[in-house]
Amino acid sequence: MRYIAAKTADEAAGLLVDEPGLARILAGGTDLLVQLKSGLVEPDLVVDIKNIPGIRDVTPENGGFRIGAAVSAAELGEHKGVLALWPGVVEGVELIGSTQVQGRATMVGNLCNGSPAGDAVPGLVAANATVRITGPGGSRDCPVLDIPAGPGKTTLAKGEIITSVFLPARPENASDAYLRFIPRTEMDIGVASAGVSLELAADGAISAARVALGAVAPKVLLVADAATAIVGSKLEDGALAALAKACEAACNPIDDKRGTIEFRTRTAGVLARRAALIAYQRAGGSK
Amino acid sequence: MVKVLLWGTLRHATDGQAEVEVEARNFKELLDRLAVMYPGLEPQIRRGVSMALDGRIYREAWFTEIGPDSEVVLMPYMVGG
Amino acid sequence: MPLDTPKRKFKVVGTRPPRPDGLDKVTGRALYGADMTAPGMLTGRILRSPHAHARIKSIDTSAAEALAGVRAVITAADLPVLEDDFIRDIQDNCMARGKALYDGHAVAAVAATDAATARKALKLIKVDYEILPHVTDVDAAMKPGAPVVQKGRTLENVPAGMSENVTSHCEFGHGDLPSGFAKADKIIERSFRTAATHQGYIEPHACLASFTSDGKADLWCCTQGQFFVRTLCAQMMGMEASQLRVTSSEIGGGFGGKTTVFIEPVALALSRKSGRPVKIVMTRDEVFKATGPTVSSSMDIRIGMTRNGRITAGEAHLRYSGGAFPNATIEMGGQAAFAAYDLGAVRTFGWNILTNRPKEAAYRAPGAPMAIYAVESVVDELCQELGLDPLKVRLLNAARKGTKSSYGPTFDDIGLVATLEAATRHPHYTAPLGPNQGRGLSCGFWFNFGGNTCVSLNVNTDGTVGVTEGNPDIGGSRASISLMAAEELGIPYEKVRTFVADTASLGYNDVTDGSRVTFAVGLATIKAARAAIRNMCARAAKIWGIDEEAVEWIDGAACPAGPNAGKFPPMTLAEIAAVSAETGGPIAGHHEVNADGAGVSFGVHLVDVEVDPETGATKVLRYTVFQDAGKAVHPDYVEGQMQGGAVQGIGWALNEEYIYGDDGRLQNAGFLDYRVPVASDLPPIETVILEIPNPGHPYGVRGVGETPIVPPLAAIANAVSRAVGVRMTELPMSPPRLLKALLSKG
Amino acid sequence: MKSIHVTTTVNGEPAEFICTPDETLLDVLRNRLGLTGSKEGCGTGDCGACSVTVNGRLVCSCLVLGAEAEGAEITTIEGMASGEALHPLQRHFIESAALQCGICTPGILVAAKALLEQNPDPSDSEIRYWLAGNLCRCTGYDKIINAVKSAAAEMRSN
Repeated sequence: MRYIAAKTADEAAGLLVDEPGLARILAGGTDLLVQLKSGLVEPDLVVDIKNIPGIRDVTPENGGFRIGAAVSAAELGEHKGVLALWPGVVEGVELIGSTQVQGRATMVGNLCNGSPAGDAVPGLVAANATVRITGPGGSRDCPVLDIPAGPGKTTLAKGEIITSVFLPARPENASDAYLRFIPRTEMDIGVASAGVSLELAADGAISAARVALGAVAPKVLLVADAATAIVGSKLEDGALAALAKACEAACNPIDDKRGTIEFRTRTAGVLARRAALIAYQRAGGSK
Repeated sequence: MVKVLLWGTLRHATDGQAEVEVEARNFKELLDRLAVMYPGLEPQIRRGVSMALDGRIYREAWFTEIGPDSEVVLMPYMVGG
Repeated sequence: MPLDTPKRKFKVVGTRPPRPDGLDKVTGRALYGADMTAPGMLTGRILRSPHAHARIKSIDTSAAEALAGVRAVITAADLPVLEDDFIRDIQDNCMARGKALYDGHAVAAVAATDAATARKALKLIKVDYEILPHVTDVDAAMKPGAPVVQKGRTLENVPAGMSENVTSHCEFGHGDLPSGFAKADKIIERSFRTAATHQGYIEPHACLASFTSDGKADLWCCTQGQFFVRTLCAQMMGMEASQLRVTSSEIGGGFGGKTTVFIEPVALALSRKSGRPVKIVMTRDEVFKATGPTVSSSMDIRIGMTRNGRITAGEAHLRYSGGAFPNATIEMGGQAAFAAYDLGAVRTFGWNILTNRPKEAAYRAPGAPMAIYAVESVVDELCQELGLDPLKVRLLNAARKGTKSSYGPTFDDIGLVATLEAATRHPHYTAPLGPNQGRGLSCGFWFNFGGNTCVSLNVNTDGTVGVTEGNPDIGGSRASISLMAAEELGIPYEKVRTFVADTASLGYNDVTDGSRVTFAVGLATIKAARAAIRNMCARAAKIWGIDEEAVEWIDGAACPAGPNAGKFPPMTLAEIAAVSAETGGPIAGHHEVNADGAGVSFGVHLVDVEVDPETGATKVLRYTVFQDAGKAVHPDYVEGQMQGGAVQGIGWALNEEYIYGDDGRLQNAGFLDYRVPVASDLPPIETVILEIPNPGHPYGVRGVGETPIVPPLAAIANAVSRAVGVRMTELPMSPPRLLKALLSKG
Repeated sequence: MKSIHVTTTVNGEPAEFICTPDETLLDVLRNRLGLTGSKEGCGTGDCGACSVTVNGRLVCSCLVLGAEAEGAEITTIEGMASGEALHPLQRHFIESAALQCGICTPGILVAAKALLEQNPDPSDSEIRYWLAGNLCRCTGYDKIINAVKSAAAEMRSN
């Protein structure tokens, strides 16, 4: 195995393209080093992207924020601007691992690890965030939703690296929230999760919504029916029940050591309901 | 004579008796006599038995004296964590 | 005071001084198993079976041996075939012979110049397996026709016609069950299951072995018992015990799991073959796969009660599996199940069953927590059904002095009633509960043991004292032993330092188990101090020119005993020590004993929980532990045992379990999915220490380490069951399991 | 595997080492620099026994490559006391009996120090969540939380 700290994104992309063997990108390393330890992957090349200029910066852009791919969860959590604009995204990222893991783990790493249970991803999908990708063919932007391709897989081509995430501007009276279920209070992989982003009209009714679910299908789901269930409502009991039902209907989980199909399905609906209420309150809605 | 209380599993070796009488002044004599009187007990004695004497558990201690009025209970040899 | 009088008033025992190993442990200087190195050291690694059950047809190590940097490769063929079942099982668990009996069972090992080479070498070992059908569930393994894990291991006490996996049967109790049940107004019969759990010590097993060409060896390792390690390893190496010195490092947790060997014989064999020191450190994955979890269980309980709460009869059928090798844990479960109760009719029937899982190692009060969980759950349900206060019912039926115990002997002074009364008086018991909340309680019990113990106490010429003992310190025992030496000698705690000896420096000591160390090593320390005191009194008598009998020891000094002995100012320990060369040579005391009279221990735990009715998540809101310590020598570390044990029990009740796939492989061999409690899962654990002196110890000390893991399982299960209105009968009560029960309730 | 030469700062002092690309910072600290105070409990970031800070940020050293230490400032448990003088957390851990076997203690102390540097007056709950990545199997955490609180109180009053 070779270790190279790339100085530019283009250099990193070039190294990845040219590597005939197995190559891995190292940002926070909190997934990669676990895989190395277990012998699950034995890469020939590891490209550290943390020294690329700007890749650890958070920059305001068009009323939103561009967040470098190597910004750690702890650094993101300390950024007051992002926290105020997208609290649900930040709370998802802040749920990844322990305080120690927070010091290293990144949103983009969580996304590229390809786990359907990644805590950063549902919030990003609900936020309709995009990523910027540098690769052999130049630079392109892509919605977060389109990056995961199934457990452990992404749609990124060989040599492509994500350099940043863009969280867009949002109107007044809008907010988001993220909840996950784990057996303990910390240190677990989500058994089911939900990210909800809402915009409210002047009368307090929901004018737009995005509902994303994690750990209940091979990839994070964006559940259009769940959004439909609550648009136009003020989260009355009926709307919440319809939201939960739509979420349950969208679930396609597995039985495994962390949870059963039945448990994941039910819990996803419960979490979506609870997350919607939190987002609604954050957006200024009152019940 | 000393009355010795046996645990249930051992009764198959004593014709179903829960309590047997043995001539013994100490733990060693007691075990030796039991093995002679009830050969079916021998495998368990070999694997290990403890003795509770008037409520106090002895895991070994052959020469612990047994009085004629003592309460003697055989127990399996035990270990802790 | 005569030297054999029980002591009940103390000057230093019962205080809370800093522990002697504290500084090294807060600065990172303390040396644990993996911290030892030796010049020329090789790295050892172990190849493990990926199959739950497979015949090993052949092992080809030639490619590994040919790899540059590899200095030795061993398999079971490099170890002797042992006669004795007990030791052969331990050896076979360290290195499979003929068959791999569980996922993770060691099949070969290498020693190489570095870890990367060792890892590479493992991949070059070719093992030809014939995969066999496996069984990992205790009930499935008991069925006729189940895959047989090991043949020919059934004891004479098992009735004919059962599955060969059933290796032993036991029965305990007294009285007539049918007439007992006939007296009951209410009888409840229920079945329970508990999963295997791991001790979960944070330090993986580690050792460093160094064999020299003249057949001598040194072994450094993290263990609960260096002498037992020597006994086992010497036999497995075919060497005399005197030629093997075992030194225990600081130990990063054990809880029973480090009372045996796993990697030590392997490292010794590799060192002998390579001629170089060999270090083996387990990965966490190996710790879960190949070291001892506790038994898993399946149990049927039947208890009858009168409408005013008197238990009339209790019956338990316990089926335990401690993995692929026979063990006797079932016997302790069978004896402990009803120990808290004064019963006229009680019977427990136990079965041990082999499964394709790792060999059980002791875990804190082995065998007791699961049996008592099941019994205490049924008692709680009877209280609910009959509308009775669960504490009052425990008090009404509590074992006390003079009670014929459920396992035979009559109890002497015990503290169960005192702990129950303390719980009754505690504000926790009557605090209000909110919605979805429940309160549970449970009694707990452990036998406690004494055992083989040696202590050597040396009075230094500067007036300080060194105590050498043979039990690794897993919970602060050096502090409590120093306290007892200081108490007896009448000198300040700071003047005493306690050391843990290697196997060459003392006679045999049993392992640190059975909550024995503060009791047995304390007892031997007190006796050793008394021997030193006799010696010091004799020196003072000589100096004063009076009879030895005319000198007594008061507050750290020799004094003339009474006015007739003569008028001399007291001569302190330091003064006597300073002239020891002139008065007859060095002063020391020692004591060797196989200690008995440990004194059983009881505790009561009280817990409040809240269950999220939509997700089945349980939050522990409040937790109080009441326990009889006999005499709390260092109360901080008594509380520490009570708190730590309670939290291990909380983990066992709620989330910890060995999860097997259909392929018989362990699916959660890591701290990510083997979920031990983290700090944020827990409330403060309040402790109430009771002190009912143990008549078997000069200071009244009882072991305290194991009892606290016994009550939490039932206490939490009872609290959860009351919170959700469904009786939970399977551990852990993980959220999916609990939600399923909630949904089935409707 | 070609070795890498790394120049770094450990506990305020310049340090250099050679490591292979796949060695973790924990391996390097323990095996190359002789700093065995950081412990390996799991190697997967699940136990926190190997906690150190890298450029002031609390991390698991088992999840950092040694090569990443180039130019970084690393502090370990060995750098916590100032000469003879223990850090208040170290003192309170001894006084409050906040350790039993002690294997998790170095990691917990490093983590608790990082907490108090950013939050001098944490609540019980904040301490418990901050330390959730540091497993302790002996104590039940109770005395650890108390020791952190009493050390924080002493540090605030100075």
